[in-house]
Amino acid sequence: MELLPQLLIAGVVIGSIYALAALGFVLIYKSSRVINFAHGQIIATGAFIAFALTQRGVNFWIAGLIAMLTTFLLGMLIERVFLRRMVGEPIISVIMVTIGLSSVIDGLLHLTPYGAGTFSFERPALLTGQGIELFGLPLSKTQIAGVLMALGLLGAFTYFFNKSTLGITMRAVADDQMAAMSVGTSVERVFALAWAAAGLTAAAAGVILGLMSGLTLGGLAGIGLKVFPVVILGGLDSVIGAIVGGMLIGILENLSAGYLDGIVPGGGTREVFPFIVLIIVLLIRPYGLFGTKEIERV
Amino acid sequence: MTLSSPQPVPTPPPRAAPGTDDLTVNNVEVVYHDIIQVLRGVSLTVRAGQVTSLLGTNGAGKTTTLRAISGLLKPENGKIREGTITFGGKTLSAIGGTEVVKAGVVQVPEGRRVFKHLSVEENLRAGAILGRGDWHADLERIYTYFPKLPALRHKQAGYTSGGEQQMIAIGRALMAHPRVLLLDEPSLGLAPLLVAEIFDNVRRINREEGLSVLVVEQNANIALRNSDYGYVMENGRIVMEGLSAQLASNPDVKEFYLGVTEGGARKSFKDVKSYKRRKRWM
Amino acid sequence: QKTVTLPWSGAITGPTSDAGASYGAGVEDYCKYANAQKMLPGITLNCVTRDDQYNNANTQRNYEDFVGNLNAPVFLGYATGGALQLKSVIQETKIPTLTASYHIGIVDAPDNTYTFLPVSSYSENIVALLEYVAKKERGAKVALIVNPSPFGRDPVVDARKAAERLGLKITDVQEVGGNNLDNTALLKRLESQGAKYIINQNTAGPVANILKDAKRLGLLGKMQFMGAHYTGGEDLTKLAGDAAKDFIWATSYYLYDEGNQPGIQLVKKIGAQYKRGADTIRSVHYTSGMMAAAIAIEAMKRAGANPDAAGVYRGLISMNGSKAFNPGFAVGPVTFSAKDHIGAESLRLLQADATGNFKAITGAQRSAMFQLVHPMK
Amino acid sequence: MSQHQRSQLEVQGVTLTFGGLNALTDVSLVVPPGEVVSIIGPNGAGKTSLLNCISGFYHPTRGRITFGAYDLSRAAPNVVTGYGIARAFQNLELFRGLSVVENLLLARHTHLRYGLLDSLVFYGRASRQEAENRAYVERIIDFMELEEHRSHPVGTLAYGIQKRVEVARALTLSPQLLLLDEPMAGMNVEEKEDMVRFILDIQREQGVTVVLIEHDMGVVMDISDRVYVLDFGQLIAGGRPEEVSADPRVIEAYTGVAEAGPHSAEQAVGA
Amino acid sequence: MPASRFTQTGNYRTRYRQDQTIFATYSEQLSLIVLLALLLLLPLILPKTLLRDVNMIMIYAVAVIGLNITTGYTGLINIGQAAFMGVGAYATALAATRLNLPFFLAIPIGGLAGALVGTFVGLPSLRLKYLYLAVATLAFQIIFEWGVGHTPLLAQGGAISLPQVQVFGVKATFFNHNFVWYYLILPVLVVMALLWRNVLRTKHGRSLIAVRDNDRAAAAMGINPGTAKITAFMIGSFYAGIAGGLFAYFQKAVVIEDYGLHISIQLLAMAIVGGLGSLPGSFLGPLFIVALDRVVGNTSNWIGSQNLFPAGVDAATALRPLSFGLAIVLFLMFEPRGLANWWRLGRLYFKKWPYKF
Ligand SMILES: Nc1ncnc2c1ncn2[C@@H]1O[C@H](COP(=O)(O)OP(=O)(O)OP(=O)(O)O)[C@@H](O)[C@H]1O
Ligand SMILES: Nc1ncnc2c1ncn2[C@@H]1O[C@H](COP(=O)(O)OP(=O)(O)OP(=O)(O)O)[C@@H](O)[C@H]1O
Ligand SMILES: CC(C)C[C@H](N)C(=O)O
Ligand SMILES: [Mg+2]
Ligand SMILES: [Mg+2]
Repeated sequence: MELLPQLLIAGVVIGSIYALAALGFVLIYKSSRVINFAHGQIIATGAFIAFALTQRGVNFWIAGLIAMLTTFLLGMLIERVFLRRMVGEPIISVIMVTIGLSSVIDGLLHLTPYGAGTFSFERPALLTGQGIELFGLPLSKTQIAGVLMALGLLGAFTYFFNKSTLGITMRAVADDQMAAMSVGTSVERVFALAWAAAGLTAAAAGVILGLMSGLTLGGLAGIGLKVFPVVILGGLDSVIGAIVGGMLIGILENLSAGYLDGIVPGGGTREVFPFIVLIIVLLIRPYGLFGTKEIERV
Repeated sequence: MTLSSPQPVPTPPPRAAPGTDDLTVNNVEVVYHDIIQVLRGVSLTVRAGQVTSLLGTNGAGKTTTLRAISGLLKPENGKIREGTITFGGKTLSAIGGTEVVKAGVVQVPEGRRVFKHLSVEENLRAGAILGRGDWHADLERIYTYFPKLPALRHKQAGYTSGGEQQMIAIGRALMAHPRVLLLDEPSLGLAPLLVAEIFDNVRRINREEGLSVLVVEQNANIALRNSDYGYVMENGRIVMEGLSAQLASNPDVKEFYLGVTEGGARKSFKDVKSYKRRKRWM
Repeated sequence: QKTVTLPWSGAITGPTSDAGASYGAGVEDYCKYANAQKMLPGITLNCVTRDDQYNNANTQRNYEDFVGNLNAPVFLGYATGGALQLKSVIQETKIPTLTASYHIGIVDAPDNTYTFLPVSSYSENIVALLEYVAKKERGAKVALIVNPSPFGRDPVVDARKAAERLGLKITDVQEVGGNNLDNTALLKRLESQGAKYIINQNTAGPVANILKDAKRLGLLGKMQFMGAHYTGGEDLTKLAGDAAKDFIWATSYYLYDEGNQPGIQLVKKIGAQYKRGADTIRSVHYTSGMMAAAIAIEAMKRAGANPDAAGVYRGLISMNGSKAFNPGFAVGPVTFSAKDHIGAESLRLLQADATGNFKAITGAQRSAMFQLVHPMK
Repeated sequence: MSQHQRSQLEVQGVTLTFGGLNALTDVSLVVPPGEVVSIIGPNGAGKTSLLNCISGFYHPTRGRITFGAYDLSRAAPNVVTGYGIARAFQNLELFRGLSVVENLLLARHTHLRYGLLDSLVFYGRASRQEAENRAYVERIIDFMELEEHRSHPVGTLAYGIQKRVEVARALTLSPQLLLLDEPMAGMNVEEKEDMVRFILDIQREQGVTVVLIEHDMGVVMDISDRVYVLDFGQLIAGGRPEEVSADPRVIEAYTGVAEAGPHSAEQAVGA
Repeated sequence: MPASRFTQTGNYRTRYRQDQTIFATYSEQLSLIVLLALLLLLPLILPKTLLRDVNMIMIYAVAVIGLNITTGYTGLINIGQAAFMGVGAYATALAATRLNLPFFLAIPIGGLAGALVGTFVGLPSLRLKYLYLAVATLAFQIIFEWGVGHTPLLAQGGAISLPQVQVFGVKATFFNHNFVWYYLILPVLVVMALLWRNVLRTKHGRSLIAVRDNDRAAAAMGINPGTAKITAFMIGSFYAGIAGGLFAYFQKAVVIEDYGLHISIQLLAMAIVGGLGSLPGSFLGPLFIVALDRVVGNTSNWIGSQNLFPAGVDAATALRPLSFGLAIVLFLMFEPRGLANWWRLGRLYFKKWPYKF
């Protein structure tokens, strides 16, 4: 019976991509308590920038870096123009702004040649050819690169938030903006930085996704929604939670596709099963697996 | 009660002309939401190296005054409409909160507002201005002032007691190496022993580091005892000022802020002046 | 000179607009071309193509406008959902309707007097693929992968019936929608069931992802992937690249590369005339749009000087026997009758080569089995 | 406001644990009806936690709390409120976006006895009771001298005023037992006098029992019928004010000096 | 009482009961009557296709009032309102086709079904807060769509046609469909709005707002926050269910696409653009979004026909998400209280007219 280990491995692979995509959510949430519905669109933007560059002959890796840099700046710009005014507004309004933004970016991407239709990357030399096989499951080099990239970035950000002064400052801002200002923290700069970092990770996720499944606006942007159960399951403000949540959702999806689908007529249970588990987990742990419990002392 | 009554405002004792290290608030008017005027021409000076206290009734505008100085009005939708605030050659009223902190003026907010989800040590680190100085050394310095804190360094600040939170808040502010510390009701909700301890510490830091302090207090007793100079605020105006000892002997201050009768005896709360109100309770 | 409205409502923008935009362009261009050619003597066509963003309420609104205000004698539709929702209204208003969705339920009872499919249904596509499988390998194991929507689920019932009669074993029916980033689990399970033929009813995107994963897992040689009309074509090769190799596709249309076909020559000519981009002209959806418009206009022509709805209906159901209509876009003639509401039932199976070009592996044929499992009343 | 049958609050051997930390250890005390009972003790001693246990926000790990015939140990906050126990919070738990009037109207919730259907049609019962309660609320506003703030959003009021709204709101519940958690924090002496007067009026004229947490020893000593002292979650003293203030353990843990009559060292002004 | 009750500029009420009235001054009452008369005559003035839009706006308004009840007044973010509409629509369809009930019974059944399911879905709100709850509603939306697709009774998401209705002997046909339904939807909307307006001035309405603002304090007021939240979900999804039932008949058939996630998002956008937690906003939001959609639809048709942009650039497709997104974003940035605030300011202006201040 080698199906189970294979399903688990495949779950981990896709899960680490989810985790990477989720990281951007968490970065923003952790510092500003904003949930970014436009994250999928930023992921798509990053992927298409990289793609457009490779189309013009730029080396794949350089194109990827430039894309990350661009979305870094884009994140900053979005914060500056749209989110900064929303500081102090109710959470639902801020969420809705990001929903609006997702729509705006969608529209803007439709103004490029990449809005409709489907494209795929010219695979760089490093990622072509035979990957490795685990428990009889062949994994492509792209997948392996994706997992490594995801784990690397996630590790770096975990360290950053727990140990660096800037990371602590970012958490402080999320905790109490006014108090953070009172000690001279520029809340604006912290937000801008969070958005920028989220943008950067989004491009990374976008490029990997693009390599794995091709580039369509709908597909890339759709990840923004997919990542939702991931961050909620892991706990919205936890980088570790993003990793674990991503892996769990990836594995759950695969287990349900591997076993449940055979039982349920029509199948397609991978679309709903993670959500059902998510609700059950939330009922037991209302702040997700690793989320910070609100301190409520009356 | 208003103190701006017939009672003549005592002439302030002679003081030297303000130096550049004095924080001066000059005729400041503040409005919230563009319509609610709260400060109506407030002027005061925080002398370099001195502890200055600011007393006043609820809603007089004390917190607002501190916010005006520290640049924290904006998030509350407030504005300085008139007047200037200067310190160390800089016009604080013209710069943002971050710059004010860099200029050396740091506020400890009302109600302490520690970062609840951060550990005590992280709270302190969050106070360090980014990229300035060695936070390790500063941490040790804070721990010498508040020896209770090291034991708590990894505890979540949200679960520490009121007094500990006040120490964390002050310590956090000190991490930025301020030259003027603005304290908003540090005694709020603290047990008597702790109030004394906090003020002892403030006094000590003031002496050892030459730190100027502006403290807003409701506990006029302890504030006047631990300050050099004092102001009394009513309805958005400074209505009285003087050396702390002088203020403490002012009959009005005695009655309304210190709760001492003419004769110097403490009034009992039991026989409070019910006569002042119409009783209409049922 | 009389003006008659030829209206189309479909997804020029929004979901599936990559297909819809080309389809709408085909309708519009052919309609204009008909005007330029004076195909309908004494009649000028008012060519209206309107976006409904794949939203049923918008489709209904457009329908009400076309029929209620513009007096259109025919309605060209697009999506499955919109068409199904409109059935009772179409029946009530007696407006002959042709849609881009080849969902068999559209022409099934009830309320099916005025609904027509231009070409063979998705169900027929699938059944034809099953017949092909049965011929190649008796008793083969087949799995179906369908889109999680009425559009995808539509052929499942007929496919099961046909498989049973053909002696094939359907091991599994799975729903897979967009964003299927990783199909390892699905494919591994199908493999473990021993399914050798995987038939898809979907759009090109999800199919391409499945193919790519199958390639990585080394399953392409072991499994034969196949699909109905909306799974294949250039969209698929663009997405799946070399993983699309050997994919078998069922469709009724001629492809752009078959330049010798009169229909395709017309597509090229009209496309050039109305300055369409290369991608649009190459798209099979552009051809399909033209086909729908051509059928409608032919029906009007047969209705004579006064092409009202009843006339168009009569024109449509007269298309059989020697009077069948053959515009050359599809591989067989369009035949309708009062009972037969499916136009060009002929279809071919095509297979992708290494460069992603689809080459016919069968001639034009009808699925005999389909008529057995889904007799039309 | 009717005089209900008067219930006694009894806390019996209550222990409250937060993941290993004992916020309260075996605390027992009684609050007889009609008295003003103060609870004092250093910060973090567990005073608020005790109040939370009484009002249903926390549930004791061990022990029992009863109010007359009611068992409060496991009751939810809204249920406890229904038993005639009202509470003013230490850290301002107001409806910050609502005006003072609206805040107080909310406190009438349990006194409005009509159903959702009455609400939907808003005729008869609903309409009549709403008008009566509005009148009641206005009387409280009058009594607590909040007229000038009545229609301001409470979030914009100064801290001290908010504290008063907090007490007013608790009062609007027409409780038998009023739990006040540091209602005078952030007030100067004159304002404290006002608050004391409100509290004494409530207690004397309504027969409302008051449990008061307060750090100002002057207030506590002057108005309490009985004082309990908590330290590190343990009850270290209890009794009449003058007994408690003389207790050396209390002096060591809390006040630091003997409360010798009206002239405390705390109150003396050092120059 | 001032001399004129028409131009009352201040509060001259002498009894608390007067404070409860919704339409206090004569001018307000008068304008209400004029408005109602206008609404009753509207179908005679309006072109047919616009009448259809008005009907859609009114149906959405019912759903948006419901969404406001959960999200606006109670603060429970609900990304599944379209699914609740769907529950109502399917229940109505089943009642009408399987039980052969007339529409005036089938639609309330839709409402009740919505309320029932809403109550159940609301249960997690007893434990979950903020975004965690929002995701529970999102999960419901997804499970709903999936579930319908797997239920043969519901045609697996394909169409369930509804019978034609007959009112006072008038049969709704294709040509008078919008006309007939206008007079059916309008009273439903008015009644639903008034009912909620009533609830708002009572303890039930206040307790929802209290829970939104501070649920701990609400508990201290004797309000059971759990009950309040569940009640909010129940009422909110009752409104959604009614809207779904109306929509089912109005669309003549129920298909799953009409109740998808994007509709939930659109309903949220309507609620926010209108002004969260505002009754007038619940009308203005749908009005604005539908109108915007029309304008943009026409513009993008025009752009599409002009060939203004190079091939591959799909400006027509771009326009709609761009304008929809920008409308939401700009509203939130510059008028976070939504159109309702303009409405309020406008009314204030007329109340005080001719005095500027
Ligand atoms: N954000 C705000 N918006 C509107 N008004 C405000 C705001 N903040 C304070 N005010 C008003 O300004 C006045 C002064 O408030 P402030 O907080 O400065 O008083 P304070 O002297 O600090 O009182 P306390 O001793 O109670 O803290 C009050 O009337 C208050 O209502
Ligand atoms: N929800 C909670 N979770 C964990 N610990 C808690 C919680 N609430 C209170 N505590 C802890 O219980 C102890 C008692 O706190 P409590 O607030 O009751 O003290 P207090 O006597 O009211 O102090 P203060 O005078 O500062 O208000 C403290 O150590 C506190 O950290
Ligand atoms: C492009 C289409 C007409 C097919 C589409 N997926 C449908 O609704 O059936
Ligand atoms: Mg203050
Ligand atoms: Mg306390």
